Amino acid sequence: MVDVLIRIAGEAGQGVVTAGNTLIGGLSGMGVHLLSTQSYMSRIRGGLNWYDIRVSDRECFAGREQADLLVSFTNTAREVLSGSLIPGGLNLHDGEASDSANMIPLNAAKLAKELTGSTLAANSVAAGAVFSLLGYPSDALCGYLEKLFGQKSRELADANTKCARAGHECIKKAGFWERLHAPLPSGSVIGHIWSGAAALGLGAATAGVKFATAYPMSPSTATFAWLAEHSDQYGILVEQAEDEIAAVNMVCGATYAGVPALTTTSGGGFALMAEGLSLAGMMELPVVAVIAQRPGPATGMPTRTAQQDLQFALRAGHGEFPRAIYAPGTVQQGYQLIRTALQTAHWYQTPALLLTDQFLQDMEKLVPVFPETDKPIDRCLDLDAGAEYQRYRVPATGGVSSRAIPGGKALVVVDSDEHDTAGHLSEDFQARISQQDKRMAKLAAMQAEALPPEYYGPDTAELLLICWGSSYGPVREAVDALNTSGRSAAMLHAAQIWPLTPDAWKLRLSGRRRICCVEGNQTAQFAALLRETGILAQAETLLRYDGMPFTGAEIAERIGP
Amino acid sequence: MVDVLIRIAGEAGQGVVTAGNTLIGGLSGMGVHLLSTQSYMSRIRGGLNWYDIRVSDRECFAGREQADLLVSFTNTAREVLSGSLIPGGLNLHDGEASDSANMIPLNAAKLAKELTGSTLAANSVAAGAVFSLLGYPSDALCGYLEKLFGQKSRELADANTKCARAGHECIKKAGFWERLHAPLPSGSVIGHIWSGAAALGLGAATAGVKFATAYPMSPSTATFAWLAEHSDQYGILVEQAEDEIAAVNMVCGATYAGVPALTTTSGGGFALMAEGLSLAGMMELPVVAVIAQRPGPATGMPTRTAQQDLQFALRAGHGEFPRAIYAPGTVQQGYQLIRTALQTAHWYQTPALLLTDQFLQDMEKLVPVFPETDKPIDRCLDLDAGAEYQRYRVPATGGVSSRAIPGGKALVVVDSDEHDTAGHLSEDFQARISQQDKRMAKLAAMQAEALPPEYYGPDTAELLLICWGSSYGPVREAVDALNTSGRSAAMLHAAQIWPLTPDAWKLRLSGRRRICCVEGNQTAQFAALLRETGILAQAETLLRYDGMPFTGAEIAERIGP
Amino acid sequence: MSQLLDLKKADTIPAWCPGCGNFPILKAFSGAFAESGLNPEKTVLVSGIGQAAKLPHYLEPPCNIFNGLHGRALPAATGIKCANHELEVIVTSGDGDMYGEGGNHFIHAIRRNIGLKVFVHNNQVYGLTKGQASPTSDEGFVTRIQTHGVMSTPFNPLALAIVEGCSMVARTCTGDPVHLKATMLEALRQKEGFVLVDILQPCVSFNQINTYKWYKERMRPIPPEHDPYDRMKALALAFQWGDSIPTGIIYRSRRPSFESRQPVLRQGSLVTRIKQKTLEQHQ
Amino acid sequence: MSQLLDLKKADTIPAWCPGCGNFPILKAFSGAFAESGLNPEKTVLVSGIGQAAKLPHYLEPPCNIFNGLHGRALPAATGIKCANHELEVIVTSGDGDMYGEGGNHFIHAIRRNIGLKVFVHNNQVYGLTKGQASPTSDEGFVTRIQTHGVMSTPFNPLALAIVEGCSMVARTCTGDPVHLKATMLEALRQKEGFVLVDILQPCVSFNQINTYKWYKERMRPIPPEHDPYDRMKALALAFQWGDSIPTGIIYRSRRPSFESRQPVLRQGSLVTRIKQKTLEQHQ
Ligand SMILES: Cc1ncc(C[n+]2csc(CCOP(=O)(O)OP(=O)(O)O)c2C)c(N)n1
Ligand SMILES: Cc1ncc(C[n+]2csc(CCOP(=O)(O)OP(=O)(O)O)c2C)c(N)n1
Ligand code: SF4
Ligand code: SF4
Ligand SMILES: [Mg+2]
Ligand SMILES: [Mg+2]
Repeated sequence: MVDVLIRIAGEAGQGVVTAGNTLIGGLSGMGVHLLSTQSYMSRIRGGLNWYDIRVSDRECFAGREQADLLVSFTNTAREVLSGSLIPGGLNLHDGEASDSANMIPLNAAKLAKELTGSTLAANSVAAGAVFSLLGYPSDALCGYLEKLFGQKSRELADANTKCARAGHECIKKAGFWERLHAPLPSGSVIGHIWSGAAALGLGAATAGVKFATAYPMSPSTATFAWLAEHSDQYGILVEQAEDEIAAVNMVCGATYAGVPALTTTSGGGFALMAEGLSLAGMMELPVVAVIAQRPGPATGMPTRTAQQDLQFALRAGHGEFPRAIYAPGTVQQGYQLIRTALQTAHWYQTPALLLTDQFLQDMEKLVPVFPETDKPIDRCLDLDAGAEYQRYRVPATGGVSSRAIPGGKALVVVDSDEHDTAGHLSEDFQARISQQDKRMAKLAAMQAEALPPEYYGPDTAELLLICWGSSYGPVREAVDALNTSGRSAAMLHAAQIWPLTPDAWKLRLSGRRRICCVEGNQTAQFAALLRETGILAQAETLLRYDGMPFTGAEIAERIGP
Repeated sequence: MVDVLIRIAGEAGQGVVTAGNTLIGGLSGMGVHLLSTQSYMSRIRGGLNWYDIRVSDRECFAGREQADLLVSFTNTAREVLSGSLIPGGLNLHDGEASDSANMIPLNAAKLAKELTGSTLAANSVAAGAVFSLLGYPSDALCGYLEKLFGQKSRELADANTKCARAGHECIKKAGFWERLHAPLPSGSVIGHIWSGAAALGLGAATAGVKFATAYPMSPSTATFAWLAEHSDQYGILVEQAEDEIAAVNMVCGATYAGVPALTTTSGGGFALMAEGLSLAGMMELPVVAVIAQRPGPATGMPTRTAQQDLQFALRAGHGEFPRAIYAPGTVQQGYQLIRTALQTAHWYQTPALLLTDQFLQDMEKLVPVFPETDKPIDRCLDLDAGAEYQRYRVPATGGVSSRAIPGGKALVVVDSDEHDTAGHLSEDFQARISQQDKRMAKLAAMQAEALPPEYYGPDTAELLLICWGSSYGPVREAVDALNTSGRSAAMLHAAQIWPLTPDAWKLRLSGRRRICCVEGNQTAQFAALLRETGILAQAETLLRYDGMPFTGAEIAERIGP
Repeated sequence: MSQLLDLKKADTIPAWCPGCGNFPILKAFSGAFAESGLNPEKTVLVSGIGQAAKLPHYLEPPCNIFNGLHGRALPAATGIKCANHELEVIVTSGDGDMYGEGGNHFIHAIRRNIGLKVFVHNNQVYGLTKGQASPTSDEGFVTRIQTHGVMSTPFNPLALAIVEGCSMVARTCTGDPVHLKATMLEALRQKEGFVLVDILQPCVSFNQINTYKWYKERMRPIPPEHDPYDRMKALALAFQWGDSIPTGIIYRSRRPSFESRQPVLRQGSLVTRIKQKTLEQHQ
Repeated sequence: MSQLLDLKKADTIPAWCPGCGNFPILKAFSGAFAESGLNPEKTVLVSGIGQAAKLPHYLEPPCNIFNGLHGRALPAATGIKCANHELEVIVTSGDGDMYGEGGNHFIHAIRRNIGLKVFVHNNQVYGLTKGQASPTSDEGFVTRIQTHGVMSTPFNPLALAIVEGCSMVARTCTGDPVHLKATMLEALRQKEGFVLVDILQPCVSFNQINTYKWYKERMRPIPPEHDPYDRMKALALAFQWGDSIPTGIIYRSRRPSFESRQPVLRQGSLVTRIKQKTLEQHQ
């Protein structure tokens, strides 16, 4: 496997992400596998942020700790991060030369200024330089820049391609051509760069979401912003709520009125939505919330990653009602599962949650075109209901009543109090029992349809690594690393957290020598759920909760011999 | 066992509870065991409410379904509830005589008016009548009325004793003297009538709570009101918050400043407190919340009872932090456990929750004087800390740092962000790990000190009924009933829900033929927790979720042969 | 499970106390609604939790109802209006519901000037939870919680709504059924934006201060020469409380509504813009 | 676990952008604090979350700090003041923190007129979350979320505070450091009740409309003849926005504070009234 990691690092506000985007955009035409991840502090200027790009001849699923190339915009970046280079790794440094052997000075801004009279295209200089280090011709990069800037202005496009070529040349001239062992371009790796956050937005938009409301909160805001930016294109009304309570209650109102809707938040904001979630359970509304996790408790580490809100998502809200919880492991799963969440919520008229996190939100990947573009979900409505309509008629089985929306012949009455079949508040004990039974009956049907865990690795692997959500990538890469080094390992990944499918799980658990739950939290929350559901009584755990994501190498190493 | 149940029933606003209080107050001097429970609708006038009093020669722990005597204030009360009389049960009806053999007409208001010129003392007429039916002389009742009204006005006292005697006489004359088989008075049963709600208030007040804030919500309001009514006596500042979010954050502020404080709410209000709870976890503040459960989801059944918020209380709040959860089973345990909750919160500087419910809040019982009156808890403060003080210094073991409060030499810095030992926000990974480890380290110590389950019944009982919180009473009575009928049953009750003490639990579980979890919810939430903690892999469940509490007879019957 | 009691017989409707000010409100509302010509099928009544919030269940003719969480009527109503702005969305709420628990939504829904008709049954007390002070309780009002009387300044919903440029702000009182109905009708006829009608409503069970008599003696219909578009004059009226309480339409603004400004709503309501695959229910 | 990176070197303090309006505020506040003679040991700085809310960590001399949840500075500060009203409790917050997420507490804390000094760094934008509109953003303000520009009426914190009888209401601006410091000092010296100082603060990263220049050109110190006890006149000033923005002390009321009215606080602060068993730490 040929696999190069390029780490672009500097202060917040220096354009680290823009530089990264330029580079990955240019690389996206090279026919190589690409994946990027981000690390940044909770500040708008200063600090130390970095943007990692993996360039590989095989599909990548996670970040790596060690870089092949550090592109440093500041001395601090160089000082803090050069220790994370692989032995012999290079440092393309924005500044003067030093005596360090691995350091390649590049004054991109100066070069850009000289060439174009402005520093605006400095990123293209840097991207060109990296292309040269990778031993790639600059054509693909220039083509990308042409496309990116060509629509806006000819001069801009020309300036950028010129700068890219100059950066490319300058490194070549300095004798660093192909100093990184890069994968060979291949015609079969094509697609677009999508972040986890954007994939959720696209999935929601194509599923037919027409109303989105949220209160900004990292790391969920990127999804909300994606929806705002595409609101005209998809006809979505995007409204910033005054707080998270408003957001979830607005979604309740919108779904009642028949519009697929969702909200996005992080753990702290979701905490404020717990009552509204319970309302959706009681009223049987298809409410969907995206929870982008970050380390808690409280404000915690706003720009870091975690998998700490599984148990909270599972129990949030008073009283008992069914819910579905999804946790995508990859960018593509994000697209798929937000759609599945919306569909499940509508089929079963009950809330569905999607757990993502900073790691997956910011992860970008070269992915093929998403398959189901433009097929909206089925709202499962009864648009012909008449005057005799009752919202909560109890069906013979399954608990799902036919759902009408206001505006037609049927009057639609929904209540947060316990209610009768017509939806009117009732203190009747019989009504209570039959409505509560009806609501909970949906869970069995949801379970029958739930996604089984994904198995990756040799069927008879001795070591089984269990994981959920965004740990997919690191665990999958750990499995590959372990098997490459002669071990016998496999991954079992939960993309659906609730309800679980015990039979499908148990099938995969028997006969293992070692089972280990890998989770981005301190209390092994998914392992607890496996115990509670009788799926797995005991397992090792491998946990991380410093705010950084796992890497495959880290897991492989910590698994030990 | 001699055991009479008197059910006083009528519309909201008719004074059902006042009548019940008068009667139980009078009976409290008789030297018999007393327990009352309440059932009421979510309305201020009309509907059908009732107040049950058990009069017994043995201590009672729960209500009963069937009444020996129905005191009906309206025809609806008579019609709906006479079916719940035991065979041969009596109906003292406020109205004209009917042809029904068991009906004793009593026009209490008319009699009161004739005797005193006003209907104000009608309840005393009724109480006198019931005393007569029980075959009790009217002296104890008159003594009680004398004490109750004597301080306010002589006339009032005289009018009431006069009416009580008249009611007593009138029933005697009509030939109903001692028609109920009542327990013999005994000198050893003495004490005061306390409700679960009031016992929590008293426990908190004597523990040294000086600040209480809440947003009204049934069935928690009675505790909050008790604190308000006794605020001058105990020097408590009682402030109604604008919402539950404000309440929990005010408690955070007050405890930071060194004052033991609490809030009271129900499930829906607690849902709004989840974020604040997480704040208390992060800041390490001794925040205490009383959660008085009622059936959910959402508004649900505001005046009914439930045990549905255990799992929610256990996971509420994003991120991971330690908490203690208590669930008293009796009025006395309420007094004790709110004190324990406050003490634990202060020892470990972390939130503690207390789960009660409508059943226990409204339950009244004749209990001996509370033992620890006036001993405040230890706030565990370091009042001598100096300028070098750091709020979150990491101790060698146990995770508890010394706690200073603002106002002294030490500056006290607390932060909802992850922070360093000084309390300042920090993005440092080392700080994150050491502070998160420090916080969670408290859980082990809390577990070592946690309350073991209470066992009741023969040591070798074949059938073990597991329960928690307010199901204590019904389950205990079921155990007695089962053992009386020749079965071999015992109860294992959790007054502390979290952390659990697995060893103590397991000790009690082995060798049983049958184990059954009895819970007031639909999903057997405590049984799930026992599975998750590895205490008990499988158990039968016996559940109720219609909004009414269990009774002992019901459980015994449902357990079957 | 043991035999469940059947409480239906006791569950009389409406669940209000005899003499409660909610009865005249219900009556006036029904009358105004009928006169307004609004179509019940195209109308949604949204409420939170409290005595006032039960009104939608009792309305004749019946409408669509969303009886949501305590304090959260406005965001739910906002969501409904966003989803389908062809619907008439009417909010009925209590003073605790709207100005206490729901205070933040009150601020921001008016800022949006979204097309909702909001009727607040302001009885200056928490009725359903048995008599605690509400944000509008007068200073000194003694309750089981406020044992030394209310100490906070009463919340002035009218002034806040005026400050924020609410489309229409009115006050009325159950003491004058004609005025009550007329004001409600005027509110229902308002074409655009947020409409606030604060209705002074006696609570016979828990508020012995602000009674029918107390309100009736103080109600002063606003003279016709008042220019409701004059913000400062409107504020001066909104501040009047005590011996004389102005009733009627206090303020109007010509601010466009939220819906009218949203580009995505120009092609029709959101709910009509969904490509529906099938109507089959999923099995 | 793999080797943790050491980010301490990169974690420079304060975490604000160069040129941010928070710097002059910090400076003015430090100056005013020193001049006020307040004792840092007896002072607690309370904040929520946002760029503004980080200020307490940077203050010299250091004070006690409670840096709580986004939007919840006021209830936390209220709890602290209730527990120990001998402490000076100062709140520093952003416009989103105080008027958005915290709006309901803003309404009700002022109603209580509890003795808090509240400084709002009003940059008319959400800074920390990268530039969404805040409740005070001007109409038309375009952001990544408000792609067609802000459509809601800007929230007017001054007017609301005046309506509710807040003890002192002021506006100042970072454009004039002398005015800024003087206003802050005046606020810190206020003896009783709730004090609101709304500080117009440029955000150089996300607000390209309301810049230093924009504010500076519009600041109009309130003339000395203004009577801050005149509510209507104060409101008229509070409504001025656009070409000229009045700065200075707009309003004052003589309402007693929350603390002064609580009977249980007459015998001293709550924290001094606790019978302490021992000081031993429980093992
Ligand atoms: C989150 C939450 N908190 C508290 C309650 C309890 N509660 C129900 S109604 C109510 C107050 C009702 O007062 P108001 O809105 O004035 O209505 P009224 O009954 O006076 O008409 C309260 C506090 C609740 N249902 N939900
Ligand atoms: C419950 C919750 N919701 C959202 C956030 C995310 N958040 C942090 S700061 C902030 C807004 C900051 O704006 P403002 O208060 O105006 O402060 P500024 O950064 O502009 O100084 C938001 C939305 C949060 N921390 N908690
Ligand atoms: S409690 Fe008051 S508001 Fe509620 S129904 Fe009774 S009188 Fe009306
Ligand atoms: S984002 Fe704005 S408010 Fe925040 S530090 Fe930067 S300039 Fe200041
Ligand atoms: Mg009210
Ligand atoms: Mg701001």
